[in-house]
Amino acid sequence: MILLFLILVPLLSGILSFSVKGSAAKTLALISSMITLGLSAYVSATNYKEAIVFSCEWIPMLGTQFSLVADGMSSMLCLLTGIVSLVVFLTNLDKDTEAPGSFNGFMLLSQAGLMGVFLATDALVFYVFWELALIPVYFLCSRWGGEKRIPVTFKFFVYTFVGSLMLLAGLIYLSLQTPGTVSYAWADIVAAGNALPATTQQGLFWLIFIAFAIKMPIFPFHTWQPDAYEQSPTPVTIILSALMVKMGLYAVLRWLLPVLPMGVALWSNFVVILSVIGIVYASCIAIVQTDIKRLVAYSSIAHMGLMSAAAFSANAIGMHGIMVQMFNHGINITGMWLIVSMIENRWGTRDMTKMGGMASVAPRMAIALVIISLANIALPLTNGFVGEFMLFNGLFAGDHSAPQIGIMVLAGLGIILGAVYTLNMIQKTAYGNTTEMVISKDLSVNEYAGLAIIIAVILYLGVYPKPLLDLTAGMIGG
Amino acid sequence: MDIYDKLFWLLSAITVGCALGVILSRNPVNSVLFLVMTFMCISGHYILMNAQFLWIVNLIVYAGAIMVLFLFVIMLMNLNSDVEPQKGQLVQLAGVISGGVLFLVLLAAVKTAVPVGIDKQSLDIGLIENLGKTLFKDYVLPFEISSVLFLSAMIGAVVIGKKDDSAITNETVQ
Amino acid sequence: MKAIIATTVFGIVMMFTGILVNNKRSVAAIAAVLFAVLLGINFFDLAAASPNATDTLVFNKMLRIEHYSVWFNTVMTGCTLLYVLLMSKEIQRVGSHVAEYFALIFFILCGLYILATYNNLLMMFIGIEILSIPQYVLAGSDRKNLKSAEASLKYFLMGSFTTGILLMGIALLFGAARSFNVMEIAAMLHTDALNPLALAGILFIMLAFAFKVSAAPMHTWTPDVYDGSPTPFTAYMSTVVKAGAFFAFLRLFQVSFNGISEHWTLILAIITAATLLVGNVTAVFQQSVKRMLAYSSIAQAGFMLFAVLAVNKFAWQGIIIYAMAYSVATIGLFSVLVKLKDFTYDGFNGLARTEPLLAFTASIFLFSLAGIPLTGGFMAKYYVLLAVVQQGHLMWLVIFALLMAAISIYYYFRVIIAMYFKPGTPEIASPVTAGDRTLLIITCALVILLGVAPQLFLNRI
Amino acid sequence: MAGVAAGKRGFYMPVNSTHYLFLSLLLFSIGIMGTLMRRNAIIIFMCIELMLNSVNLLLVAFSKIFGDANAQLFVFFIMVVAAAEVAVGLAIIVMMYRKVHSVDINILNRLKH
Amino acid sequence: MANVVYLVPLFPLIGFLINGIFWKKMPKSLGGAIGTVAILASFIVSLGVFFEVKSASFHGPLTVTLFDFISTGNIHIPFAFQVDALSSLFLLIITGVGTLIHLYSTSYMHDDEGMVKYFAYLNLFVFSMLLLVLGANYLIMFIGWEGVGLCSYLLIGFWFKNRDYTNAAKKAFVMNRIGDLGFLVGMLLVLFNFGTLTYLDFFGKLGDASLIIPKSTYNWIALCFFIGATGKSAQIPLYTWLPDAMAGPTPVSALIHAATMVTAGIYMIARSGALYSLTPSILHIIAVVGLLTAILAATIAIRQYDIKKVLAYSTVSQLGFMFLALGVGAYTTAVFHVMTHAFFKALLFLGSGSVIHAMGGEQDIRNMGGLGKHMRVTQATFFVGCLAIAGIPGLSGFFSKDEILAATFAHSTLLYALALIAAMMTAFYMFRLYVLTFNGKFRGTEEQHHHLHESPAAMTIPLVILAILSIVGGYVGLPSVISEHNTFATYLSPVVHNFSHHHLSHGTEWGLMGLSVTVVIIMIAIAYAVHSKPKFKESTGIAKLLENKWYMDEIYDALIVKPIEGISNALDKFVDRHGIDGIVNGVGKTVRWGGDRLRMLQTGQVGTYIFIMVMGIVVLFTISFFWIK
Repeated sequence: MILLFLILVPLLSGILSFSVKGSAAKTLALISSMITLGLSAYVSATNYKEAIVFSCEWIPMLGTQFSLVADGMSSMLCLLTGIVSLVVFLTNLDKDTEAPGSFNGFMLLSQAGLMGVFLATDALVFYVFWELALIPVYFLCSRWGGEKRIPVTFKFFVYTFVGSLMLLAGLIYLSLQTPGTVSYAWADIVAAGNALPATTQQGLFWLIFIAFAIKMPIFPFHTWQPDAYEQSPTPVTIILSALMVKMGLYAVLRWLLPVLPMGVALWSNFVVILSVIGIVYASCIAIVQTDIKRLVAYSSIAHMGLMSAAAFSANAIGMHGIMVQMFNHGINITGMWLIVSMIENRWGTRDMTKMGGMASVAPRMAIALVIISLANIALPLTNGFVGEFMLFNGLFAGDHSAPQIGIMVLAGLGIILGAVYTLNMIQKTAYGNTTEMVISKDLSVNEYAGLAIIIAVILYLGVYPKPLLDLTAGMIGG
Repeated sequence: MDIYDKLFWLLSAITVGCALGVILSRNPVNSVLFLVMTFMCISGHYILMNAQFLWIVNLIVYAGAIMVLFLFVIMLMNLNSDVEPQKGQLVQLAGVISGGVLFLVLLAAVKTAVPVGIDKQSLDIGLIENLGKTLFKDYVLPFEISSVLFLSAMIGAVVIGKKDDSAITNETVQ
Repeated sequence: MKAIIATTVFGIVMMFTGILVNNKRSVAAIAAVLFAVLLGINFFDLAAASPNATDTLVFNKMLRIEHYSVWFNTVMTGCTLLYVLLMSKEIQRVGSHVAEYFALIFFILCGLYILATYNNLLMMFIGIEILSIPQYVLAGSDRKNLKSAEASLKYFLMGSFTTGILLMGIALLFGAARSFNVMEIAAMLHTDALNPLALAGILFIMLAFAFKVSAAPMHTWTPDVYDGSPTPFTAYMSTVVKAGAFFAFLRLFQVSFNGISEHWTLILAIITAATLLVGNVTAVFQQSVKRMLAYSSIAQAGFMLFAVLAVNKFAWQGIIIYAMAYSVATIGLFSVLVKLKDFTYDGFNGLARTEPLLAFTASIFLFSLAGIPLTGGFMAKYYVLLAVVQQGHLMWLVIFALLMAAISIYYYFRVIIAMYFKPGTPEIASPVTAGDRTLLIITCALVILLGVAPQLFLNRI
Repeated sequence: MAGVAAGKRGFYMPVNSTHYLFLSLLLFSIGIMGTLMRRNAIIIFMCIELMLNSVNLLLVAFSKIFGDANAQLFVFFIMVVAAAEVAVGLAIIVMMYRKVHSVDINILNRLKH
Repeated sequence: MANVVYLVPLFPLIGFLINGIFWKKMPKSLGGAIGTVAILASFIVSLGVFFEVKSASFHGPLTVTLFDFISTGNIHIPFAFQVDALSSLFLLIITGVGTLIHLYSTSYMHDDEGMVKYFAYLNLFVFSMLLLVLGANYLIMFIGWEGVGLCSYLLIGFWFKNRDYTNAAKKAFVMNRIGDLGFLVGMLLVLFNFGTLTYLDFFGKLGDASLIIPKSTYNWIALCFFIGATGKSAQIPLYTWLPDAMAGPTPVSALIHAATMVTAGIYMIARSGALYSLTPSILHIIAVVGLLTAILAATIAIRQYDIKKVLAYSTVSQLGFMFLALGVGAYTTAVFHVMTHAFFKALLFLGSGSVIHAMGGEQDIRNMGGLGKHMRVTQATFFVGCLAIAGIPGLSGFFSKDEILAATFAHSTLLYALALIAAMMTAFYMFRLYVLTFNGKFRGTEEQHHHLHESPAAMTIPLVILAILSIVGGYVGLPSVISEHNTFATYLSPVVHNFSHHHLSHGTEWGLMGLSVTVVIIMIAIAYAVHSKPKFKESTGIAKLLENKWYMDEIYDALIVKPIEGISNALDKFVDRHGIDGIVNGVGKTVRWGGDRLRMLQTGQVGTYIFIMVMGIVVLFTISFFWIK
């Protein structure tokens, strides 16, 4: 039942929020997200050894059940969703959002969708939530976004929608292959997928993979992302980059790798190559960005590239690393976007060449920026390091043939280039002489609180990652 | 080749000739007359096949009533060859070619059709009495339902045909 | 069977009402009541037919009343009732012959009932004609408008042409199968030695149906006729009527040609692909929402063809649920459309601010048409996809269809973009009353209910 | 051929079904050609009637070959429907003529794209 | 005492946290005091640890595990410290020199508004450095390794308003990162092949025949670690960041860029001695790289005019010597040089800081001269430092450097000859620096001249202490010709010992010593002669080349930085926006275009429509009857 509440609380409060005006809507969202965080924390704390299950009838004749399972990975991601949502609503408290009721309503609805995606253990339920998380984001970006919001959001929506439709086709096919009649239960889908011949698995692999690849996004399916991030309002960007892209990775781990082992085995090298190319490619592009949002967007692509590369390297430590890194990257990128939005607010521009001197005028912000950036480039004793170390472990654990070494070198280049663009950003925004600011004030109380949560998590998990590792340890066989 | 064969070929030739006349003659009135001729030839075929009822009906309903209706309408509109617009040569050629190709394709498609056998020979199936019995016994439902069709047609004539005084506009007042 | 008689009688009643009652509103009210009664009668029929009951053959095997057809009739009558309620005011504004319009709608329903239950090609033919002739009339019913007349004439000419095609198909088929009885035909046709006459006949019939359901290459009339016809009748023609044709299509191909599906599946698949392509791609460029909906109806027809392609049990349920979801959403959308003066996309600009309810319900209908989950449209699409995926060998078509569905997002969402994200004040043609709102909410609820709890219907079909 | 046997008892089936099939298809094609070639709505309609008649001919031929009355009844119903169609069709054409004083289908192009 | 070794890094951490959190409100002097006391406390604990390790009762390395850091599958990496001779020695160097430099900084940085922040960074640095040397496995070392890089970055860019300084900071960090990647890869290779990162386990498994690990893997691991070391310890090709790092406050240069951080590479290789002993080819590479660095940096130092740059290149050069020592297998000697170098180089940097302080920020030695008259203590201590680094007998540098030269001679005569040249250059440029700075006439402005003064006690006391250490520091490791009992080597022997097959006779050793002392004294004399009456003119030819550091920065810029920027720009502008996104948008455009074309079919003409239908019928019939079969 508690799992159902995880979805229902944001869903109902989201619907309610549409009819609430002004600051009451903000309070409602905050309270709702606190409750959700509490629930997800409870779920995470209680299911160390045994997964929590919820199930009820939905459309029995289509073989689908409304069943939710919170195992380590799911509850970890729910926890992430909870934290990120709370921080987003917290930092958004003093922002002037047009029609906050609708805004928060959509935000909460997308949160509900995300929870559903992470918890669903029935393929059709999963698909429904997968789409459902997207629609509110579409409205959020289109209504509250930047100048070019409508075409950009539209492209993003259509792009991801194409992917999801492919996914649907794949899932339908799989559901028909299940033993007995049609079934969408995870276990049945896995059994059906495993039983298929290799050629069929390959076809299905591409159908399903493209959906996830677009969502993550993996090079070269990424071009919707920088534009979408650039044009979205910050809270939405956070939802997109911290949570939505995790949907893709989560889906790979849950609905692709176990389901089509032969298809994956045949194509994993290809995907790994794509991913590492993506790392270097996105990092290079990030280096020359002057728009701070685009920079962070490309950095996110690079990070996701590393995660997907590790995901397809089929290695237990790598898998564990991905789960850790999903959480960590979610936290870090949230912090990153928060800072970026504060910078944008204060300087009134996203052009980094027109910024500077934050360390003098807003030192707290600068400190937060530095800490979060360092977590972003995986400096030890920040949470980013633990995950990336394990990811690299996963990548390096294969054979050491020449192509494999090439992959490692490329992935490694990402570390160096990552430092370059991140430090560039710090230098251009925080250092140098003060340039003109629109609002010259350091962090406000709620921003401070939001960033404090982020930084606390960054440092805590950087020094003592054991809780996170333990939570997800059950997910890797043996 | 006996008389029936000869009649068949003769009728067929006239039928096709008249049909071509329908589509080729410039004057609509001629077209109508050619069509009446075509129908009559087809009726001739019906006689050859001993379909007496249809022979009569075809003559009365088609060649008689319907075609006269057409003729009336054409006369009413005062259409003659002078005002009859013609399509461009190219379009007409395209029409002929595509029609011809269609015919060839159909011909090629069904030319291998196995001649269907005959297991019972009833010579008088086409007589009015036999058909009438079947019609009112087995086909009573379609017969009745056809009335709905005519009701619709009647309403249609009312809705469409009734003189309407309001001015014709080109706006979208849908 | 009762429903067929009732709808005929009601049609005649409406004709007399036209003579006796002068007030348009009273006529409309009587019609609404009669439609409600008709729905009741359908339910009565439905109660008699259970999934396990054997089929009833009546009138020298002219009709075969079975479970699916009764369900289909009921659902379509329900949609018609919804349509009449939502569009009543608009129908009254079309012209002076309001009673006749309703009578024609009753007759169309009669044709639809026949098409849902025919067991003989003759009945199918007559049913199609009963379905079509009132449409020719309705298309031309707006006497003030030249476009309406043009639509009517175009529809009529092409429709008659197709009648010729259909009849040639039936004749050729008869030459091979020696029967007009649908079930006997099935027994006469064999995959191994298929008479070319039969194949030619099937192709002709298929193409004729393609015309009726506006599938490529026989779709060309659709945009013009839908665009030119009075909007309320477009709404009906593009939904219930089309669904009726589809059901007849499915029925014939499921019952008669099921055994020889390998001979025609590929052709139908090509038709499906072409329909999806033409419908979706052409809709992208439209400026008028009404015309866009015409193309969208071509595109949706492509999806409904999936049900025909899939020769299995899912197909029956699929076509019913698709017809329902599609009809309800489209009728709803048209009922929003008719409230506006300007049918172009720009006419929708800013609707969300002035009429939030209209905008919201329109969005839900558009979601449904686009196939977003938790709307009826998703379940419908899902169902027909399921049906065809189960066939196994048409995955390429499924993927193609899904890509096309993605394109459909473009033109459906343009309306949403106009309503929600563009500034402007739309001109409202007729005031939105509380009744309208209630009906829209009910329609909307129906769309969502169909998407969230489809088993309420599926369990019974 | 079967026709020879029948001939002794009176009416005789000339040639065979294939001939009627071909004749019917030819008439059908001529009808289609006509619809493609002409601009006059009435002539087009007439060509369509020609198509219907070709079908009738074919059905009667089949009826004769199979000794099956159903086909002839089908023809009867085709005629019934055709009559109804003509009623509506001519009404529409007349309505059109009243509005634009022409029955040229080429001027019907307000609706396009 | 060794059991509570975690106190050593804990104190600086506490200092960092206090200063870091309250940096805005804390009074400057309190911040300085907290920082200094924290390190002093560490130093005291370190002393305790050192003596415990030194005592006979100490058996083998002691591991202090704090908690489980990364634990997944069968990999367990604890957060653990290892106390042994090597780490305890480094503890002493770090905290000892660290305390002095903190003390010095309290005065040096007193006028800077960011002083508390400065001490926070400095404490964080010491904490990281202590983690580096204390870690019981490579991962903990790596944490410190990257941590010191970070602090170095923060401190180089301490005056963040200056773009050049922050550029230098960025350069340092990125260069370090390149090396760090090598370290990381090496670590991953170890983990993959041996399943552990803990030193004791790893070294224990090194010779294990049951593990089927090819020889090449050892080489790769060793090479990767060495790449890490070249980054941190500024060796070719990753040395260019160190001279630029002089942008930071001078005490930082003394602590980080001379005494401690840059020696991390030597520590790491010495720590992994057991591994390197198995990979002679890599050791050879190390020796060559070290020697080349020593020579290259020395040549550049000869023609530099910035007082700190000279010292910086000298540091690079000295680090090269240390790597040379490592390369020839003289691990202990390398560590010995680390220690002596820490003393005299910290001394020299602090001395230069004192000079800069007196000159009001001026760093160009062309504008100095004759400062000895005004700042006696600085002059004297600086002179001691110069003597020590030049290798004058009796001072610490002599013993350590001579040991390196001897070990090199034993290895290869050619290397020895080159090393000797480097040593000669060292003597020359150091005394060039000394003479130009302290002797002769003052060449600066009148205002500067007026301002000249000796630095306060807080600065001079560390100078004096370091000078003393620079003199006596060498006596713990007397060469075998003088004393058979090398205290230093004995102390380190449980962990590190020299790995050399050649033993020199006493006669040879004496000869080598004599030779090196002779040439060094000659070079000093030349330096005095050339620079007592300096004339500065536009340099030409090779001198210009040297003055411009062999144009190394420009070469790197042209070969690496510019191409990457160019490629990135091309990727951004052309590939991403027009290429990939172009394709994506192109699909949309194609659909729209297709829509426009298909729309044209809809002519509104019934004739066309029927024509389309007929063609459709023809096509479908053709497909159905003549194509499928």
